[in-house]
Amino acid sequence: MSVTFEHKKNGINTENEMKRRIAEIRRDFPILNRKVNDKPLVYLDNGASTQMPKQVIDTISAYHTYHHSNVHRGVHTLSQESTDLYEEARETLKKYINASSTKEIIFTSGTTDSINLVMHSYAKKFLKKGDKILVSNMEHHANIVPWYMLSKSHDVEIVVIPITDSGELDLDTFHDLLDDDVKIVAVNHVSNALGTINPIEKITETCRERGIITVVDGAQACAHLTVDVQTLGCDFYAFSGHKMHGPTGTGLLYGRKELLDVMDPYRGGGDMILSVSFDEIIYNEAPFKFEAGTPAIAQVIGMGAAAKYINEQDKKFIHSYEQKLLEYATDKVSDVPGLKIIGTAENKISLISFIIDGVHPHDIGTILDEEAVAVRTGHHCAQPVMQRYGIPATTRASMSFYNTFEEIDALVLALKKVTDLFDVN
Amino acid sequence: MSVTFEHKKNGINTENEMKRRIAEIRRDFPILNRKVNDKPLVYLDNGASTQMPKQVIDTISAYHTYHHSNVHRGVHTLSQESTDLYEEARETLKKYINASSTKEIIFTSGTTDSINLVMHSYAKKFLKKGDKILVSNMEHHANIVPWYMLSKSHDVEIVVIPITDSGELDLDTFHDLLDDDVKIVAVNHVSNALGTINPIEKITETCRERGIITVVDGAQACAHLTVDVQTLGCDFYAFSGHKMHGPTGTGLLYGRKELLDVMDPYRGGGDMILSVSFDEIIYNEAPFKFEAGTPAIAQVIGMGAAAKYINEQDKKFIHSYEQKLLEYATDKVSDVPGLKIIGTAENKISLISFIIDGVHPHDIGTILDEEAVAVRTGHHCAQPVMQRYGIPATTRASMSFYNTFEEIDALVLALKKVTDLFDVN
Amino acid sequence: MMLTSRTKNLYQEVILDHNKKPRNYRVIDEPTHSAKGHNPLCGDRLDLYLTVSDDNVIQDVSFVGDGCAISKASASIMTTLLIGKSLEEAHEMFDGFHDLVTGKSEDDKALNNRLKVFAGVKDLPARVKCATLAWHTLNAALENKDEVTTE
Amino acid sequence: MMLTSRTKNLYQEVILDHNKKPRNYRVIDEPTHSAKGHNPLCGDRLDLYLTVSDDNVIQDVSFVGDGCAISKASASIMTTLLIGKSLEEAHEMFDGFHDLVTGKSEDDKALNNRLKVFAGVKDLPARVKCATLAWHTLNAALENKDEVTTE
Ligand SMILES: Cc1ncc(COP(=O)(O)O)c(C=O)c1O
Ligand SMILES: Cc1ncc(COP(=O)(O)O)c(C=O)c1O
Repeated sequence: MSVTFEHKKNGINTENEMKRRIAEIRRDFPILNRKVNDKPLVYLDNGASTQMPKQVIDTISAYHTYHHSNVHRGVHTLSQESTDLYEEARETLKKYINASSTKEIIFTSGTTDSINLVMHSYAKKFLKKGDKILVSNMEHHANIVPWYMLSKSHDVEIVVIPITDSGELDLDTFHDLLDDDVKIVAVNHVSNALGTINPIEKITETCRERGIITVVDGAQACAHLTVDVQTLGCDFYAFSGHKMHGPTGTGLLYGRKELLDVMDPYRGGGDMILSVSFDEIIYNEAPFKFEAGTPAIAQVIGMGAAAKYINEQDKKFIHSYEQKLLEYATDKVSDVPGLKIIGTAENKISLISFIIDGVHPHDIGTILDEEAVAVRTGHHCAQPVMQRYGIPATTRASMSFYNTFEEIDALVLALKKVTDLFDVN
Repeated sequence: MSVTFEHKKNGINTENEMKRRIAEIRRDFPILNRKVNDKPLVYLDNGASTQMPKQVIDTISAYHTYHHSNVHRGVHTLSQESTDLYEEARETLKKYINASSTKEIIFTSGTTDSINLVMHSYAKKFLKKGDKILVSNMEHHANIVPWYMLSKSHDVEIVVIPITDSGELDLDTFHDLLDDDVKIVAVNHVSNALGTINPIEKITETCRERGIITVVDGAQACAHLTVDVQTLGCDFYAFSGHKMHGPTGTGLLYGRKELLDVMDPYRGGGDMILSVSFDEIIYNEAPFKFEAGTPAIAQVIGMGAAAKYINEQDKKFIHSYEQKLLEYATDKVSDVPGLKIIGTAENKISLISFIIDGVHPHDIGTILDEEAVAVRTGHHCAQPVMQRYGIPATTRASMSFYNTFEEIDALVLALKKVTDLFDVN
Repeated sequence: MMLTSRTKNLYQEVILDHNKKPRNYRVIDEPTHSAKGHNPLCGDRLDLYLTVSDDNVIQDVSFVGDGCAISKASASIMTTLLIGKSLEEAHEMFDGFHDLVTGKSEDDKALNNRLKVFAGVKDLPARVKCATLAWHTLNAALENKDEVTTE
Repeated sequence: MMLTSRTKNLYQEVILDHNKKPRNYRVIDEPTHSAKGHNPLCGDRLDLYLTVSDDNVIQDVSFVGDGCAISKASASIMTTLLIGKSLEEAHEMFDGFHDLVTGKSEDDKALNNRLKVFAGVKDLPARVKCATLAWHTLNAALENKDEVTTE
């Protein structure tokens, strides 16, 4: 193994110290003890869902065991505790992304739900026939299909921001595409299919000057980058609990308060109203007007616990560690015969998408699974990326701070078994 | 205590045997050991959220600890296990409500989300200006606000089915209201504010003859009645996990397949598509086309575990036990000075809504909480019910099969403290 | 019958009395200021009316509405204290009251004794909104806002 | 290099060979039947072409498309077996094959040996769809359906 260490500032100046820290982190994640086919699990599918530390699992169990009750309208102790825990999570998440107010933090069921909320509650109200929405060629379906639905129902046009061969946004063309009809620019902070980290600040700056609304899909950024929505300068930012070491069933939409105030809710029900009669219904304020019905109480509390867990880590250390994993993996997989990395942007999270000559990703996935190496294969819900590169699918290894160099070695060894079997050279 | 026992058929012919069974059930619910203000918790807020047995809590923890992974598109072991567990839950829930196919079982984030789905995906497509939606006067806001939103956006009319003084649907007027413009009838199976069990079969029969679509809100029925959607004969049936001893963050919409097939999804994203390009998107079939994005995997699995738990109980026993609790409580609270029950329908679940002369429910709630008795006070997200009875709010004690006669006694004792303090006589 | 000490602290005699016989419970026909207060938690509503003289002295104040004992007593006691006070004094009173019910000040000597009966509220955070509804509505009325909600 | 026995069972020589050199991998210009198969799990697509004579005998069959080794080999082997067979025989073959890959029958004597190389699929339920895609597409083509998906 060849890794260089420049962490003197952090006091992490030996490989052993780094390994000790990671070993300690790994102890928090019970699933990492799992065996698959009698071999220790090598979980490299963090792009799909990240694993939960026991702090999160236990927070949820404790809530279920001691506090469970419906929120917001109860005067009894359990209900007050639940409400406090739920609203505390909102405060934690507000800080996690540095929003200026908890009124800008809307809990949803996930990134997909968040983006659909923007589509239904903002775009349907404010866009009109002939308007344009710019969407990049590297978006996840969650940031395409809602706009497609809108284009059908409201006759707006979707315009694609192209990407370069290395998998970066083509910013020149982006600028050329901007005209007075463009009302929304929807891009991901990080691409789940390529790993590219996009220059969001540059994009929002341009858009702000032109009064264009920016919708940023942060699903792949929320665990790996320090997200500061005020610095990013976006209007909306969406992500999911299960992508940041929290549970499924919950997500978040950040929206600038001025926008949230003028948007209409897209789901009606309890808790989002001030008063209801059959003649008139008065909606509550943001964020409540967008959280109709009983929210995902336990899950939101779990997501708060996840944000807290991440905040308690030495972020500088884990981010640079993830980058080391990326460097190491990029280097090692290049030894695998016939392997080509798809997505070679300069700024990437710790994620490698690749193809191997003559071997379909689905076969790679099956054989890797036999070796207990969990990767994702397929189009990663980003078919336009596949179309861009003229391939049906890739294999994707996506790392988290609990992964190790040894696990990368296990990946590479398993890949060599694939190329051996399929006689690739 | 005076309870009569007619359970010879079930072999439960002694009070002791009944108590033994309930004590055994109570051991499954860890939260029932909680103390509030140093007194044992008396949880009578099951209408808001039911508690989870350890079987459900543990299922969720086990999923988090051993299997957590994203579903549907993964070839690795964890992802296959998650998918299997998730789809097994769909099968369990299908059986729980006796749907004819798992294709009719859509997982949502709750009852509210389910009804909004019907509004967005069915009603927006098939209703036109001038059409009418019949909604009863005893609906929860979840079954009012979505229709109100539709009435504003699509110019359809909401017509109210009145209720009688005892809190039953006025079926004669209902029949009179039916004309050719009525396209949807939306009613709850059980009222959360009154406890009334509505005669759904009669309603759906009439509607079916006239080609009117029926949307049944089953939130309060799903834990207390045996729900058989085929016998009920409704077109849509909605309920929530947290109302049937499962977790928050998940719910279900049953829809007849013929209807689901012609409906358009209202949320777009991953997993609900067959293929995506910027020119054309092809949606998947039901139920998947309605489940955009990463679903609430852990929560759905938890909801499945809850359905299994309920199925494993002696349903005849728990249902009749709940009725005994209702009789007992109805009898006992009538001793409380100035107390009046709101909702005295012949068929009720084990739920009592009441007011006390000169004492506001909010004060009742606070004082009861001091005595560790958890009840809900307020309008119960059913303001039209409050308007119907000319009251601002009620206090509601809602029972589950784990409640005891002693807990009812504790409720009554606490209520007497209230009336003493407020000098009601 | 045994009541918990918190219950006894919260529901003092004075509060129960004002709840039962609210003072200044009437509509002022031509008020100089008025506002509607609303607490969505309990569905409570309160209409407040004021007559303020040109030199900013409260000549008359009244309320009608539905509410729990805490909010009703608070409104009632507030009206009895405000008549004859300047707007500035009213604001000061609110500040002192607010600090009391949110537990920010333990023993504010300057605070009117009749307001101190609400000290028990600080142990029940969920009831702070009930105790302050009338006062928030007062603020809204003086700022010429029509409506205010506490949530 | 050590492979697990499941991997070895699944990726038999014959399968790897057909994957690399798929037989009848071409378009039939004027087919009597054709259909597109689609497995959304892996995004695979397969176009199947058939020429069936009036007396229901398969004269020619071919495919093109992208897919994993299992689906490609399955399509390739299928085409080699179908030429000259009656539709009835084709259906029987599918039934036997389906039972094999879903683990319903352990050792079907009647089943063509070339199909038996897919026995390993039954240990990997996620791959059943890959193995059967070509066959489902065949069914669709014969029933004059344009498109079929396996999900
Ligand atoms: C009758 C009824 N309908 C709908 C709902 C809404 O359910 P949820 O908040 O889980 O969406 C409730 C729960 O409060 C209810 O009691
Ligand atoms: C970039 C990106 N956007 C959106 C999503 C959708 O997130 P979810 O499925 O949690 O709604 C994902 C996750 O797959 C993603 O990677």
